[in-house]
Amino acid sequence: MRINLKTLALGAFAAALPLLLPLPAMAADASTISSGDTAWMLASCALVLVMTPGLALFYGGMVRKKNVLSILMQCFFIMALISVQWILLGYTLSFGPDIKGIIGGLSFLGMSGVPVGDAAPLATTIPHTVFIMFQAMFAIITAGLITGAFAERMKFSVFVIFTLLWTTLVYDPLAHWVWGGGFLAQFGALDFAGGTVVHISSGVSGLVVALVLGKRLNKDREAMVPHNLPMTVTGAALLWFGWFGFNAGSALASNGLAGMAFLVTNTAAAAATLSWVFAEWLDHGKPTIFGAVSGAVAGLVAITPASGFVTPLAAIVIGLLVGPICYMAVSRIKEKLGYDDALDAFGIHGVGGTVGALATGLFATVAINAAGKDGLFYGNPHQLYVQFVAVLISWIFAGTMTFVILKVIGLFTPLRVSNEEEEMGLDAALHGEDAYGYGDMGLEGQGITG
Amino acid sequence: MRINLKTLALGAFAAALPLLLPLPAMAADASTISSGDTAWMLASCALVLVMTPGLALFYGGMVRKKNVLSILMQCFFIMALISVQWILLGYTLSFGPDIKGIIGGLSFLGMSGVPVGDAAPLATTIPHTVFIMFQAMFAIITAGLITGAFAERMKFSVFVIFTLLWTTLVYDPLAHWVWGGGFLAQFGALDFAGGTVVHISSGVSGLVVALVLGKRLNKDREAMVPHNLPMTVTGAALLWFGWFGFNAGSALASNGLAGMAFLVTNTAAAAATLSWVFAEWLDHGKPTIFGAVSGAVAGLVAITPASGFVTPLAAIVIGLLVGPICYMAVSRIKEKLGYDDALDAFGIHGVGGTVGALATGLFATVAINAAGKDGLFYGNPHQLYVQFVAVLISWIFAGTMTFVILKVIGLFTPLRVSNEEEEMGLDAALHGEDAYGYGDMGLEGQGITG
Amino acid sequence: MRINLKTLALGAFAAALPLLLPLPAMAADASTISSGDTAWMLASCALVLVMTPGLALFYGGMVRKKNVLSILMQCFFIMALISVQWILLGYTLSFGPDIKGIIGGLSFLGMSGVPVGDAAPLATTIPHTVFIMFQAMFAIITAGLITGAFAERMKFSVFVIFTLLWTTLVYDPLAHWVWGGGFLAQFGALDFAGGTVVHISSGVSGLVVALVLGKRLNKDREAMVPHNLPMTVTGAALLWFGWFGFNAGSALASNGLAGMAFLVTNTAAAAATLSWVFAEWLDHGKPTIFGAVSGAVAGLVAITPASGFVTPLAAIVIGLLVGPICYMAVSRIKEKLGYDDALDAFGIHGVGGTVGALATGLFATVAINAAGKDGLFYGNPHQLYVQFVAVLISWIFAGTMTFVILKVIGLFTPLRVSNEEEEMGLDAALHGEDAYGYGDMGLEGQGITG
Amino acid sequence: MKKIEAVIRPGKLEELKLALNEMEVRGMTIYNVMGRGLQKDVKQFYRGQEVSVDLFPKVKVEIICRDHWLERIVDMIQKICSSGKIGDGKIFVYPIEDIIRISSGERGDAAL
Amino acid sequence: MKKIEAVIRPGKLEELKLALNEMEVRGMTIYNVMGRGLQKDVKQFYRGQEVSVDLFPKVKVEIICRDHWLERIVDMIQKICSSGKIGDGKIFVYPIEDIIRISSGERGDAAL
Amino acid sequence: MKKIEAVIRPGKLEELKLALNEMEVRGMTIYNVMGRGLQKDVKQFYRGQEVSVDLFPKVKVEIICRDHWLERIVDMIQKICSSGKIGDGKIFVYPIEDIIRISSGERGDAAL
Ligand SMILES: Nc1ncnc2c1ncn2[C@@H]1O[C@H](COP(=O)(O)OP(=O)(O)O)[C@@H](O)[C@H]1O
Ligand SMILES: Nc1ncnc2c1ncn2[C@@H]1O[C@H](COP(=O)(O)OP(=O)(O)O)[C@@H](O)[C@H]1O
Ligand SMILES: Nc1ncnc2c1ncn2[C@@H]1O[C@H](COP(=O)(O)OP(=O)(O)O)[C@@H](O)[C@H]1O
Repeated sequence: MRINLKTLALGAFAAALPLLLPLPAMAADASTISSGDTAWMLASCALVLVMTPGLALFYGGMVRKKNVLSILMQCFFIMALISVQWILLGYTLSFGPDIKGIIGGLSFLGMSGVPVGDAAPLATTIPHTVFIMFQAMFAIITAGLITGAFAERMKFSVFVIFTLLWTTLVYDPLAHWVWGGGFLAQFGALDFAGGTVVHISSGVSGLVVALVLGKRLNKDREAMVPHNLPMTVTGAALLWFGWFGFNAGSALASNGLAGMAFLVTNTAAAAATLSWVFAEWLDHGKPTIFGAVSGAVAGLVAITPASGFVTPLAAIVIGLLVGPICYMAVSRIKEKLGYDDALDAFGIHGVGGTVGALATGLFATVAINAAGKDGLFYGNPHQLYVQFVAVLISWIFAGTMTFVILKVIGLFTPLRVSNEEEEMGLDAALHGEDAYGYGDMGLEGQGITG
Repeated sequence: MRINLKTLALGAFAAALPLLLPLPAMAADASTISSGDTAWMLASCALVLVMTPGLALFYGGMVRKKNVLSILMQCFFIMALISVQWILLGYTLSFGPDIKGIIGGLSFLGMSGVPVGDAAPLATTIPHTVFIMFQAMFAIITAGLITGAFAERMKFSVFVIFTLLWTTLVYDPLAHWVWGGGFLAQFGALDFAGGTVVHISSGVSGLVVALVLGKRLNKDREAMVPHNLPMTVTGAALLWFGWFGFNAGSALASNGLAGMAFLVTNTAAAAATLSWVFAEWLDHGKPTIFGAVSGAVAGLVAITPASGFVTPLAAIVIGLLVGPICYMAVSRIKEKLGYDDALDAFGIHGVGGTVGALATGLFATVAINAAGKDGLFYGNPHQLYVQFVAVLISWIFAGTMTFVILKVIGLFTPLRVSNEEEEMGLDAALHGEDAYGYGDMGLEGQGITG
Repeated sequence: MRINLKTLALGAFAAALPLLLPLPAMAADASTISSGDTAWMLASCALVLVMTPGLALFYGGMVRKKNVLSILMQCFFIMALISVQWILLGYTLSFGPDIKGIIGGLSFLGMSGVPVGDAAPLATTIPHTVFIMFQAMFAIITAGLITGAFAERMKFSVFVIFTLLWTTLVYDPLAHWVWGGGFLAQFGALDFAGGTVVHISSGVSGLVVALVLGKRLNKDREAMVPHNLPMTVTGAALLWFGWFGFNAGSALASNGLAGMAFLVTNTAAAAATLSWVFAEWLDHGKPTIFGAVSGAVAGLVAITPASGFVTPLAAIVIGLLVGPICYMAVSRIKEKLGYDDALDAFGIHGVGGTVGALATGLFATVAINAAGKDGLFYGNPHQLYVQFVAVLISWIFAGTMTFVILKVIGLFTPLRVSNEEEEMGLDAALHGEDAYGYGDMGLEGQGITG
Repeated sequence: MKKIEAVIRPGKLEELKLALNEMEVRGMTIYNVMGRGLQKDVKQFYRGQEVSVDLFPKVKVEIICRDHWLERIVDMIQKICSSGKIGDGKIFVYPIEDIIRISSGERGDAAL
Repeated sequence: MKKIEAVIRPGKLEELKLALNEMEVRGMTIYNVMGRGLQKDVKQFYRGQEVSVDLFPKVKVEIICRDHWLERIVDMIQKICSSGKIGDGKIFVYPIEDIIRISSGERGDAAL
Repeated sequence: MKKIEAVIRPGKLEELKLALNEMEVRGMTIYNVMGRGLQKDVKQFYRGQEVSVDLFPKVKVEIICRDHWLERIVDMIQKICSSGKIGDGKIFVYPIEDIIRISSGERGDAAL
């Protein structure tokens, strides 16, 4: 069966070969390109790329020693898989010429019709190639976020197929709807950097996967605590760092709006860190670093859709709100409902993204972004309604599609590893490797003979 | 008592709420803004931000296993606490309209009067928001540097209050004096990127805290060696990386001066790495990686005030000098005087910053920066005198203020953890967490039951 | 003897002092400088700098616990050593006025004749200082790559001398030939970002060092497995991240070409990750993270010379090819030939660089870069011949020079550590340090008494 | 008094702790070990290089108990930790001559 | 000859080493263990999830000594490592049949 | 039955495993320890602060065997692990009263 799936996967790339024929037309340098805007966007591409390894460390530190490599592998593999999918198919589905508001046309299939010098159709001051890269990084990190929900128990081959299908069938359309001129954009939904497209979609999908897969072995008997919190903190730092490219880069230019997006992003992350830490401090008496980094990420998630539309003080409020809300979600609600969202992909991205998307409907103001809208607090209740609808659609679409995809894959193979493999740990069982030298005993030559 | 302090801290943020009312005026895009300069400054903001996690790893690797999280927590929490303080109060105190050369006025309180499109009053080619962010990162890292001195023994609640007071009462005024048009600027002191404001202030304050707190338990009996040097090296690398934004970003533009600042920064770090390593190699016979990274940081510290004023060859000399000087400070003088500057915040930042500030008075030349001054070696001995005075004032101001702040806090609560807590380790005692799974035994489920 | 070598090394720096006299001429701001291009190049300098610590972690995770610091030390020390060498001598040898196509003249010796405001002779839209920095980072990482071949057994003092001589006698001339207007440039060889100069030169030299030094102790009896794969993955992530500066920065501008270079770089890394993983999956049945990161680096290496000349689809093909080829090289050929290229500097950089340099002769097209050439697939077989010759020359030059340098050093001192030192581990034996607290036992105070 | 040394699968530790708790057996000392025996080797791969692992992570549980407790504890360990598969581990029983409780100086049975 | 196994608080190790040194007792083998006993659980929190820790880091010190040294060493360990609080640890004494010094092949007392 | 505890240099483990394998001795339990004895201190330096290390990493190999195997195993350990230099380690032999194989419940010699 595994072979079978491998063949499937390999097929996907074989499919690319015919595409090798078409060639980009001769370059025609578009005079509209600004070297300053391009410089910031190039830097932003790099910053967003590094978020995925950041996520890998953030998640990797949270799992048990025996599964850390499986986490790193999933995140790293996504960087590879989605980068190629994006070039060949994904980009054009998301940003090709709009077809009935539903999906993009195939004019950029396999990067055909992307001459080197052209400006991006949707951002005329930067090269098309840079816009493609920037968007590719979003598709990558989004797929990565989901992995936190099914950590420590999914088969690798299933993960590969799932990720490929999910990005193609869930992310690409959603990105088109919101950013590619699709119907949600036309409907007036505000999502500056991906509250719905990135965080709600991944968080809700993660919840569905967690429910379909079921709990990890012994989850109820054993406390499964992070095996390496410094690793998690390092990852969170890279996320915070890269998020500046994510949000401020979404201005698609090097200007005041980018500056303001940068400012509110940092502010919301900070406020949420404080509010999460104080919340747990008051709740159980200890301020934790795990809480601090979780709060920071929650704040970054919540400000993402709002980052180009709100004021610094609004960012503080959003941050102060989302911290305790996500803390409750992961410490209380999860317990209650009893699903095993292993690393809280839903608890932080699903919940935080929803908070942010709705908050955008409250705090958005044209004083910050003339191209934006006013929110409820600026006399436009309608925007809150619009945001609500957009959130609802994202929830339903991501949830159902994910469920369907899993069920289909389930027809071919079990989704979970065997109990023996789970007991042994995914690193040794699936990848034939150990993270820290065999059993971390550090015995000379790691107690292994060639 | 702790509750009491928590309430205090919480109060500080409650105080922010009224500020929620004022709203930035309508944006008016300043035609002076350069997208190129803005691009480099946005990148620089991200680079300087990442220095603080870098510092967290740099310091975190140096402590014992049982205290690594307390270090990471302090650095990470500072990112949150000072980011918010800066938005609400700090920025306007430092860079608001000058009041008698002493402090900035409140016109930017809570980011009021910061329209999205405006250029920065003090850097007219970049957006005001970007300037605010850039300066915020400096306030953050400076507070972070001090923590190295009181590592492994300070109460977390005390740390929170201390940091908030220190930044407001020490950093903000000092930044105004030197960069905000305060009296030291008027007096002609040269400090390109923060020799006095950042390094002397934090280093000297660290020394005072170390003296007030006293030594760590068993310091005299046990050697306390780094628990994870690769972590320290990783942190040093992030510091070196981020320091380019710190120094070259201080040109506040993307031009030849930024390029030269970048060049001398890298050169001084390199030269100091070599000189520290060769110094210890000749001294005790072993070239160490711990020495190499310490030398690099010492070099980066020393070049900071000089980075926009000196030539590459001068940078080599500064680097070659500061390495052995700091090596002596941490390996000999500390022993002699017997204070427990745990991670050498004073030994490297206090000493190195002083060396750099004075060296600026020797090597500065208008050939590099027409807006600067000539130093002693270029026929202007007066500049050395000016630098000396600036250093002296920074030492005295930071030292006394820190002492006062600690004594005041001491009236409400003990500054140190109990011996039991110190013995147990701050991670478990204060934060209720373990860095590497319980006791790093990696027992399945980490030997913990829910 | 060691002292003797130290003196030698120290001498090298003493030699610099006379250079302290000459002073850069008065700055004359060149009107050609673009703040946008400069912004991206400043960012690129930082990105390429961070590749070396990335390499340190990448390599450091692969060795045994007792040698990790020796790896970190070598990489970090190179950052220092080569930065200084570059300022004083290296840059002018590589990029000084061409002398008979062989070497650069001494006009930039010790940064003389580099006024702060000048534009770079070879890149008139950015400051000279920025160009110097950018090129310095290349010299650093190249020297770093070699260390993977002689890991875990070379004397540190020998390493210092070897690195200094190798960079001066091998890298500097080669850089001049290809990028400094030397004979290979005149001959028409295409190398956008360093397939020959960086990867072939370091890889082949590494192979020679490995052969001269011989195998590690017990290599045949014990399997020497990575002691910390998450560290290796973190390093690989930093390499991928920094490589954007390496390749896209090699456009020396912030434009469409940089964007395309960025795009193909990411694409090739992704494709090679996939092809390596699928290759091993089919070969031995397990997809590994170690394979994934190795594939990514192989892809980055292969696209380096091609990155400014080929299309995204060509990048996919190059990536799909290089993965399995390098996998075979490290898993089969190395076994067969039996040399101990400890961390596969040759297997990945030598082999991958050769694949990339030749592939450039196949896939290059003026549609991407008008300043480039067409390759075989675009009707110009001659270019493949040119590439082949350039590869051949790089192999022979790097190989012989390295051999000679080692033999000369061998006249003064043994190149390898003693068996006792190797058994004990280089960290304790050469550097007098332990990476994870003594023996990673984490005993309170690490079982050490002052 | 006897010393019981049980080498078990790491995954069984929590269950065993709970079970012994119910018997009021709390005192124990635990550490990670690597074990070798009849359990057959596992293959790992590093850059295609095959390495066969013959040491498996186990947990050693040491319990010092009064003689008449011995059988009950041994039975419980076996009951909890036995999966019937090779690699479950072994229990070793040793004689012990004396025990001192450091905090109080009590000796022998009293020290437990 | 006897084998002394002392389970102590990690913080006491250095002091104990110094004290034994002064008695000319140098030989010892040490490793980290996790201990469980009367010492009461400690609470930890991960994302608000409470976990109660019932295994505490201890250090085990093994000293093989001649019979007539036994009491002196035991007394010293107790003297140094006792804080009077629960969790100080225990000392176990076992019989040992033979010792071989690998480097020289000496056996019995001579091997120490 | 006997229990053999050998404290050896980490670098010798692989060779020892191979040698014992050829004698059909497969069962063993291994862990890292830190050892102290006649081996003389080593100096380390952290920011110029000298620390002298008196604990060296060793590996402890535990083998439970039938009485008549004792000498053969001890000899082999000594043969393989002896370099003649101080620090090679020691072999300790202890009595053992019983063995239970968890998976099958077999006791005594049968459990090996
Ligand atoms: N002769 C022995 N001496 C010491 N430890 C042993 C011995 N035999 C087995 N062990 C330990 O018991 C564990 C399980 O033994 P093994 O033979 O693999 O399975 P089983 O317990 O079913 O016999 C081994 O991993 C090892 O730690
Ligand atoms: N019955 C036992 N068997 C093995 N080890 C024990 C036993 N009882 C206690 N220990 C060890 O001694 C340590 C201290 O025991 P504890 O009961 O917590 O305090 P005290 O030493 O004051 O009695 C424990 O952590 C454990 O490692
Ligand atoms: N009296 C002892 N009790 C326990 N372990 C010991 C004793 N003496 C030595 N050892 C162990 O044996 C190891 C080697 O002993 P050492 O005296 O250093 O060299 P040698 O084996 O040549 O005598 C030590 O590191 C320690 O682990």
